[in-house]
Amino acid sequence: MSGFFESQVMLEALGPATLIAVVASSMSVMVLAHRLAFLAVGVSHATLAGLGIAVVLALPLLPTAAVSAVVVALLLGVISPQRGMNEDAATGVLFAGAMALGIVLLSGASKHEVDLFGLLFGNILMVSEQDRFWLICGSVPVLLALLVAARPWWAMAFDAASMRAMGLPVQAYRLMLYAIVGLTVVMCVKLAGIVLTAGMLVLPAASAWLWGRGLLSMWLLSLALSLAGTWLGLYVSYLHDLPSGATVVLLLCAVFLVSRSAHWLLHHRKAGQSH
Amino acid sequence: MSGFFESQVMLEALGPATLIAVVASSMSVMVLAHRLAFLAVGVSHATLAGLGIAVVLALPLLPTAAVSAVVVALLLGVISPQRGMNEDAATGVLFAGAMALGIVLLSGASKHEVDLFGLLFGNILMVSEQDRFWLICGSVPVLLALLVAARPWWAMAFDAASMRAMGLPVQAYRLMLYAIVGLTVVMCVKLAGIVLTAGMLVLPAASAWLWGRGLLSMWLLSLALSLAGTWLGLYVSYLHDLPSGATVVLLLCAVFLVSRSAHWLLHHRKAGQSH
Amino acid sequence: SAGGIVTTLPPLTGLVLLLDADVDVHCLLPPGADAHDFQITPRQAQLLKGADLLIRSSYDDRHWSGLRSNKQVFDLWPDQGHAWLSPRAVRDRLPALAATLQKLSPQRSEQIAAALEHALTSSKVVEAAWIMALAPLYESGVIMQHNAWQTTLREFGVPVWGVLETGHHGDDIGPRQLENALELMRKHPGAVLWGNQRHPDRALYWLREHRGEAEVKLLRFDPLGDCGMTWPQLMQRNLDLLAGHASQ
Amino acid sequence: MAANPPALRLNHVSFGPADARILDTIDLQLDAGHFLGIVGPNGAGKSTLLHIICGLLQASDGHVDLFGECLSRSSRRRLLSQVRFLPQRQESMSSMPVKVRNVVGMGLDDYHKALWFARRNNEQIAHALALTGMQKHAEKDFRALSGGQQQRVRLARALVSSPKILLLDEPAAALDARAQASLYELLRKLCDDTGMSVVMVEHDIAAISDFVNSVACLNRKIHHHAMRGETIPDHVWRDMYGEHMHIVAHDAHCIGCVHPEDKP
Amino acid sequence: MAANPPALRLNHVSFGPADARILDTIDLQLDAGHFLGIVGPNGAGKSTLLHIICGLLQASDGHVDLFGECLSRSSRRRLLSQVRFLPQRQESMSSMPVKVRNVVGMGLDDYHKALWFARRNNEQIAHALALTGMQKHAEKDFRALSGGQQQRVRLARALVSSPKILLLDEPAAALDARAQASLYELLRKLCDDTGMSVVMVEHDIAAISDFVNSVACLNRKIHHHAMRGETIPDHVWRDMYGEHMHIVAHDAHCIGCVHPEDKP
Ligand SMILES: Nc1ncnc2c1ncn2[C@@H]1O[C@H](COP(=O)(O)OP(=O)(O)OP(=O)(O)O)[C@@H](O)[C@H]1O
Ligand SMILES: Nc1ncnc2c1ncn2[C@@H]1O[C@H](COP(=O)(O)OP(=O)(O)OP(=O)(O)O)[C@@H](O)[C@H]1O
Ligand SMILES: [Mg+2]
Ligand SMILES: [Mg+2]
Ligand SMILES: [Zn+2]
Repeated sequence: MSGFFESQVMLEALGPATLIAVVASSMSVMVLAHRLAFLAVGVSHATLAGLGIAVVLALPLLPTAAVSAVVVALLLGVISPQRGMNEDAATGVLFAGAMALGIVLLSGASKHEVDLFGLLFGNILMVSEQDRFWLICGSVPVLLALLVAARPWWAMAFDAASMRAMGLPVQAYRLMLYAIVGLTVVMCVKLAGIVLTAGMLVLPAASAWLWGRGLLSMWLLSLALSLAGTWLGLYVSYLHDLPSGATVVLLLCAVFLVSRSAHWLLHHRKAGQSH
Repeated sequence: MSGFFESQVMLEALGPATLIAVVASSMSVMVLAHRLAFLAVGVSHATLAGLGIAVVLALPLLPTAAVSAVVVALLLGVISPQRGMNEDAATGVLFAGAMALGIVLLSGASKHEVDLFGLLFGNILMVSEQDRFWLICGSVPVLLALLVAARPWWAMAFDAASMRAMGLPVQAYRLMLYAIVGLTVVMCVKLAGIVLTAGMLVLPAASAWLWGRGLLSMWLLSLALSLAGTWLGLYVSYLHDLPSGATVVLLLCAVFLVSRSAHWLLHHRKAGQSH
Repeated sequence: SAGGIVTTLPPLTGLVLLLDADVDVHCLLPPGADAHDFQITPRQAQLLKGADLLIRSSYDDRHWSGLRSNKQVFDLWPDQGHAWLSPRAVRDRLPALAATLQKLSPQRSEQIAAALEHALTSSKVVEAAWIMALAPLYESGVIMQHNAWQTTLREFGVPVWGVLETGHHGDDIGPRQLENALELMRKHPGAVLWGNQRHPDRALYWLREHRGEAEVKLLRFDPLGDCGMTWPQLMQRNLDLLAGHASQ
Repeated sequence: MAANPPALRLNHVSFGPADARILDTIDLQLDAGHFLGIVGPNGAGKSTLLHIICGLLQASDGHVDLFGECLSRSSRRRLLSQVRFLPQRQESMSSMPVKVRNVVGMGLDDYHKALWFARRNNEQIAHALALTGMQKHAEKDFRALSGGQQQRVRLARALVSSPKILLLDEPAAALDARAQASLYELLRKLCDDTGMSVVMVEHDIAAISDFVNSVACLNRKIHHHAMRGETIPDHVWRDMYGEHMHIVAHDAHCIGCVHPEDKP
Repeated sequence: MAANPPALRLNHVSFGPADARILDTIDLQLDAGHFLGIVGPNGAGKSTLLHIICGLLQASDGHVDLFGECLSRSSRRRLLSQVRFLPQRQESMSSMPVKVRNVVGMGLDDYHKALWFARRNNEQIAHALALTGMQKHAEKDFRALSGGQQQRVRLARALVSSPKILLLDEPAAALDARAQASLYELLRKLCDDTGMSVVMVEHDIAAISDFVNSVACLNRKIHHHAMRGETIPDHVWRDMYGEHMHIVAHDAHCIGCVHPEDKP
């Protein structure tokens, strides 16, 4: 393995990357079922606005960004079910607003202390002890929420109106889902950066989508594919000395493509036989 | 007007900004109707991948980015109607893939000539003669396509299956729409940057959405609101010396909020009266 | 890995090489890359982890996250940006750097001490060359987009009429700033537009496009150089750039 | 609370702005085991009424009692867990991969509990599928079913938890002739055997009249409430589908449009 | 080309994999002015058949002729402009603001032309709305209509351009009793007066038998094609809804499941 397992750097990165992969792939099933890919992108970009606010008001940077991401996600949960506005447009509006606000706020401030590119592109290789701690703190509620609400979330994605008619607190579940997605996004941003977060939150379930037959099989499959992609990505990034976050996402893309083509081939062969 | 109309900088920016506002707001109606806000965001980010490819293969930067944006848009048009993949997820996958590819490619290359920040944040104030030329070249096909295909696009957004059953080439119209959105995105990116493009392509129609009663009224209204927002934004940016692109988008956000609240008030008052 | 010295930016490597040509020194920022969108790769992270000494200039690289986990860190300029471009600042910090290097490799202590002497004199030579080369600019002054060279030029007494980017680079420059720059350029018709090669000097190009009748020169320098270039070489390269443009 | 409160009671329920009511002071009572059919022209407010009963819409006036208790924010969850609703059309066809078995399972009360609570209710699910004749499709992907088959699966989902009140909005719309008849029979049987109450919106009064206990003629208000066997007077039909149509057909905000009640 | 080719002709049309046909060698011919009803159990392939006729699905075998010409990629646009299709359900409820009038206008051939070509066809639109009794709602927002009202508007859209072939998939599903009857009457009248041909899928054979020219009993293949007045033999019903249901109900890929045709 050309020294991969001797490399202390990679071994240290393995833990957080695996944790992120587990959390993100678990949530990715919900993200795909509820069509929240754009929400994830919007929320990840909204951390920029949070950063701007933090700089202007001299608040601590990362907590403010995290809180702002969750707040933006909740805001979308509140406004999007309203009549006359589809979620896509609502997310676009918030996305644009948050970015513009972030840029205007940051333009007025001295930005020497802001790790803008660290935020944009993330860095999975330099995780501090503190990051590790926050990561674990973040994944506990996410995984807990998944255990508690995975089935209602799944059922809601299928047919929310019927669930509401059954007396279930659909809106509360939805807000919880959005907040948890926001939290997951913050964790991913810490490691993969704003621009790669969407990949971690979409690709695993997208690869599993065609093969899954239900919630559990989908979940397990996307977990497995995500872990495979992440570990392989780290390895390739070590082998060819490429930026790790982007390589992991590229490998997840490759997994997605392989899964799609395999399905297509199988489907095609079957259809071909029948003629 | 505190020198706004004496300022050479602002007067020069007025023309391109107005052109962009016209083109973007016209397309924004279609973007909202077809739920392409995420596509616009995805395509704008995909220019980064185009840039990466251009740098690695030593191609001219901007044309490659433009072509790659249109290609990505078309790719989404081809893959998204397929079974088992909703558009949101498909866009998320392409978004993630493009970003990861762009970053990996750019990381290995010498980036002397890549204006990454210009691409990310744009600058509406510093438009060269050449930019101006390309802008006009870009808006002609967009406006022409709108004149030709606005009604089929609108009808498709409402009910594509029936249109296909009428024998209309729905898929061709869809690809055309995606390509034109891609082109509009490239134009917006040139002036407003990747991160603000979504605002120009979503906010005008989102503001007009609740008031419109059909294609034409929606179109005219979003045109008017977009022009108002753009001009006011330029003025405010001059007044307070703020980054112009972001200020314009912020003003468009303000227009959106005002429009929403006005609608809500009117609606609420009406509902209130009736009790 | 085998230890050695890791620097964040190429000019810091140049300073180390000036004092100790035999030392094992690696630079994190790859040649040609922009310090602002630096992303560490696995091998670099490994180098950093195993390094005996990290040399940085935290005013310029403080936004690089995760640089803390090292055995020893020597921070050359915690409160001055692009300070290696100023011969005076270099002269001020070279002895401390030499002391650190001596501690790291005591066996070469004497060589380093000798090199320090030599370096200090060569910095004076460089300074003199710059004063000569900058002579035509004392009248006309400069307008720059990024503030890399601001301190240095001020030290040499070259008037800096305007710096377009106040903070970090990548600012979406506000309209007034741009307008002021336009006015400055008209007020100081001979002013040189002072740019950087690894920096999108878009505002400068725009200014040049709006020069009107006036004769305006746009010069682009290289404040970072490449890894392996010693500090005098870096300064000479920029002198060449200045001379090359001047002779055009 | 009375010893035997009615399963459902609507008290002066109105909906819509006061000058253009979609529903106007509806009073209705349903005992356990009662099978109520609702007929009325398009746009009469039938779907709206069902939405109000199951709390998807909030009545502008009046209130809904379920099992003798007022339906409110706090009682909502408890009361509605006994109620199942089959909407006129599914809001958006989701492209999620779900097995038919799991779709039916979503109707169970404890499906929505945390993962470690979930029990297996395979018999219940199989039973519900058998009721609607879909047991053979249990392992299929829901997306691969035809319109009528999907409707039957949704019906099974509504039945799986043996609700006390079942609200059906044109359930037979996509069903074939045979399935329609057996659906009505099934509902009748469940009402008799388990004391379930059913409110069903259906256009074809002839088809349902053999099975229901009563039929309510709704068009903005309840024009008539006929018990089984009773014939509905002609003037009711005229009122509902005839002249009155013009009122319904009017724009709700049109000025100068008089309601028939305002006429002397 | 014959002097008077049939409006529609299906030649050995099959659909689905060879070992699990959804449609099996369907032959069908429809003359101008013919009103064909299709009945069959859920999952019989009725919607699939309509989709094949209007080119939304591609037959696995056989081909479709419209007006004597084969429906192909190149003839598609020309031929289908004379055909209108009303699907079983609208794919996704769009939240776009569209006036009812404009929804109907989308059925016109020249609606989809460039903006500078567009003529005003207000009379045509008003006429189509009047046919389905929705003329009063012309200026309303489509989203504010009830399920049945929306269905009527879509019907008007299908009728507005006076198509030569009309394909209707359970058009009466959401309509009230009165509107159902008048829909069938209207279709009969249009067939007689304008020579339009209609293919309508409907479950309630009793309701349509007075209006149609013929009824086809479909379940994977056409079991019977009865002219008006002719009674459908009992064994056809048994075949369609009875034993045969088990075949349809089977998973298409199940092993060991024999087709009744394979039996001796
Ligand atoms: N998307 C799909 N993928 C796979 N199989 C499908 C799909 N859609 C329908 N089928 C199958 O094709 C068969 C026929 O479906 P179709 O929708 O044509 O039935 P139908 O006659 O219209 O029934 P209904 O009366 O319920 O509308 C069914 O057995 C169904 O399972
Ligand atoms: N979202 C809405 N906004 C405004 N008005 C609405 C909305 N939905 C329904 N309406 C109006 O409320 C009235 C009743 O609608 P409802 O859906 O309850 O009718 P219905 O009796 O179920 O008719 P159908 O038989 O067609 O299903 C209609 O006149 C309709 O125009
Ligand atoms: Mg209804
Ligand atoms: Mg069907
Ligand atoms: Zn800089």
